[in-house]
Amino acid sequence: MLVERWISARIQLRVGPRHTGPYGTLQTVADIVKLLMKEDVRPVQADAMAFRLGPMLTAVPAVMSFAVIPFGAPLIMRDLNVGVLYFLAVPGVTAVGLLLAGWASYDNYSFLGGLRSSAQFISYEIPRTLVVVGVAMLAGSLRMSDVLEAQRSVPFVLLLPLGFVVYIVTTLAEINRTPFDIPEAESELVAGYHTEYSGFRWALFFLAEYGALFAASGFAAVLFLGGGNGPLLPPFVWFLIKTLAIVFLNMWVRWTLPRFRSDQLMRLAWKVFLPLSLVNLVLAGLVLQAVN
Amino acid sequence: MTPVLVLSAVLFATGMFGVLTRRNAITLLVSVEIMMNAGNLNLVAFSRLYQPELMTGQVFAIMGIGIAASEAAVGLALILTIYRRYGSTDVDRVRLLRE
Amino acid sequence: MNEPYQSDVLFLLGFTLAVFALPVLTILAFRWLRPSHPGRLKGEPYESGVPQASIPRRPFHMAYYNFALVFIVFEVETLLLFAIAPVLRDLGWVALGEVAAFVGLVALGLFYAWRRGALVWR
Amino acid sequence: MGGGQAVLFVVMGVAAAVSALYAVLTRQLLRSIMALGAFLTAVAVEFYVLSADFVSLVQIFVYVGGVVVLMLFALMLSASGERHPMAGADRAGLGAVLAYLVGGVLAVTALRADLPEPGAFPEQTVSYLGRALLAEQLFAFELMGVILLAALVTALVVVRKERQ
Repeated sequence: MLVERWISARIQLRVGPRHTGPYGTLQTVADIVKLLMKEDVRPVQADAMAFRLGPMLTAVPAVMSFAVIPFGAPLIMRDLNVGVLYFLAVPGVTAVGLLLAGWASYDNYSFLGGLRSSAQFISYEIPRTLVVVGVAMLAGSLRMSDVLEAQRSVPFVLLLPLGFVVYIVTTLAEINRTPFDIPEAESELVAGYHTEYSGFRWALFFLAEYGALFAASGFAAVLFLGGGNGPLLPPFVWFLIKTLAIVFLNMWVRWTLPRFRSDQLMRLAWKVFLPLSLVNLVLAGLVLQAVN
Repeated sequence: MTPVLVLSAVLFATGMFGVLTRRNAITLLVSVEIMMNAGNLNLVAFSRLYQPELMTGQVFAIMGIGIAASEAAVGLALILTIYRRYGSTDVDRVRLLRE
Repeated sequence: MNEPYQSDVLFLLGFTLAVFALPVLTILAFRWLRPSHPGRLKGEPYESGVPQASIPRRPFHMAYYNFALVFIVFEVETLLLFAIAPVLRDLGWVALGEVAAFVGLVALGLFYAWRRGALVWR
Repeated sequence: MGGGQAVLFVVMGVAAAVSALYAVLTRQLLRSIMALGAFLTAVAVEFYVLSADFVSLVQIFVYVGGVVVLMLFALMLSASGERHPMAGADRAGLGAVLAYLVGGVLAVTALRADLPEPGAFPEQTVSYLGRALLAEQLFAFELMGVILLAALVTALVVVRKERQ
């Protein structure tokens, strides 16, 4: 998070955080302590259960998706037979959390923000999932270690460049980052679904966003860039380099591009990315036959 | 496998209870989904018993899930349309309004 | 019974519980440390300082439902493709043709929704 | 079933039964849908215990991430959660007797049935599933495509009609 603030400052020609600790390295710690100590405000008319459950259901799936990511050859929490599908299925629950949070707050902005976020989330989920089907076709398995094994000689990004691009862009959109952060467009909707949240509960949304960003980048590194495969350096280092490269790409895009309008955004999902991902599927089929 | 079948019977009964007694259309749909899940549980259990390598039961469970999803899509579309016209998702109230 | 499934599901359950417990415990632990001064004004929804204009419990655009509708249909189709994707490598052109027929159906659905104007945000 | 697995199965079974009952009994629509979500998750775990890992994740993906979201959308768009406080269970006694009578008959049948012992199960469900879908179950697979297409068309027609 600190790094993101540095990068954003550099790109926008500002001075980043630099007062807390050497070069501002303790800024994040200070932020966390502050958030924990803040008052937990809940609107009187809010639905208490949904209000509490909302942030949990956005943050927990994001953290849970780390369970199947191979951080290096042996460093994987659980190498499920259906690991790839697990990674896609579990974060899908986030949409429920977004809707609940927006609805529970009893606030027009939150309500609209929650609806928009989840509509956007589910729209981009389809092309993203379809692209991964192409990868599963080439790998011949849904197990993460098999996907890595299949890329020992050629990473899939060379076979499915279109898929890689679609995956990266739809991921950006799914975790609500600029240029796709309509749901929390400050200028129109205050802060979207988390307007009414403060303190630690707000931090959970924040954590969800960053958790999802890192998980999705790591997943992309495994699916398309061959994860821990690489010469000389140990697998973990290769995995880290590839993941951070994708994370950096994300941040760069975030702080450079302006925001889309919501109608443009939905059109983009269904009329550009969904057809593109179908094309990617056909390409994957052709590549498969060519390889055989 | 008997415990699975008993559990499935209990869940099916609960869903049926909901269908028989609730009047809100969305809750009716919730109850129907519970019944369908009870059925899927049976399918998966039988998949383990008979010809496990053919996966017939699991294939049918996946089909069941897919059909339940499309049923929910169409059902909720109907419910929303009815709500737009009659201002209620209460089945009895809607029936009264139509007469 | 099969060991791998059992250990997988136990791990996943434990992990889920741990991930759920962590934020709950943190919130509870800091309950005594953070201030709590509920007030009438603080309990009001925040709408940029303007008093709430309308109750946020009202019917909204059908457009949102349209997207959810198209979403769920395509999701099931994608998952069926996931089931057959891993074995496609070992099967020949015939299997590919069968899958192509299915993908054609998916594309047809997309085309219909497109023509119908269901994909337009209004 | 083995010891640990049996315990897990019973715990999740109780969770499923309790959340199903709550979903059916509660007066608040939002609570009912949330209980349905919990119920579906518990059933997904049961699928995994019964060594149907793919089905389990399909359940999470389609039901929890799909149908529940769809229902929440419908709830929010009709907003009947508050404007019309929902009636509780109607004719509850009669309904309960009838429903659980049927359930009891089913359970007794299950208890008296002469079932074979479960044998070994493949370690990898996915490859078998895929093969089955492209060979023995090909008809079901393509039929599913047609059904989904039909559902999409129907639902869009229904929703569209209202707008004109």
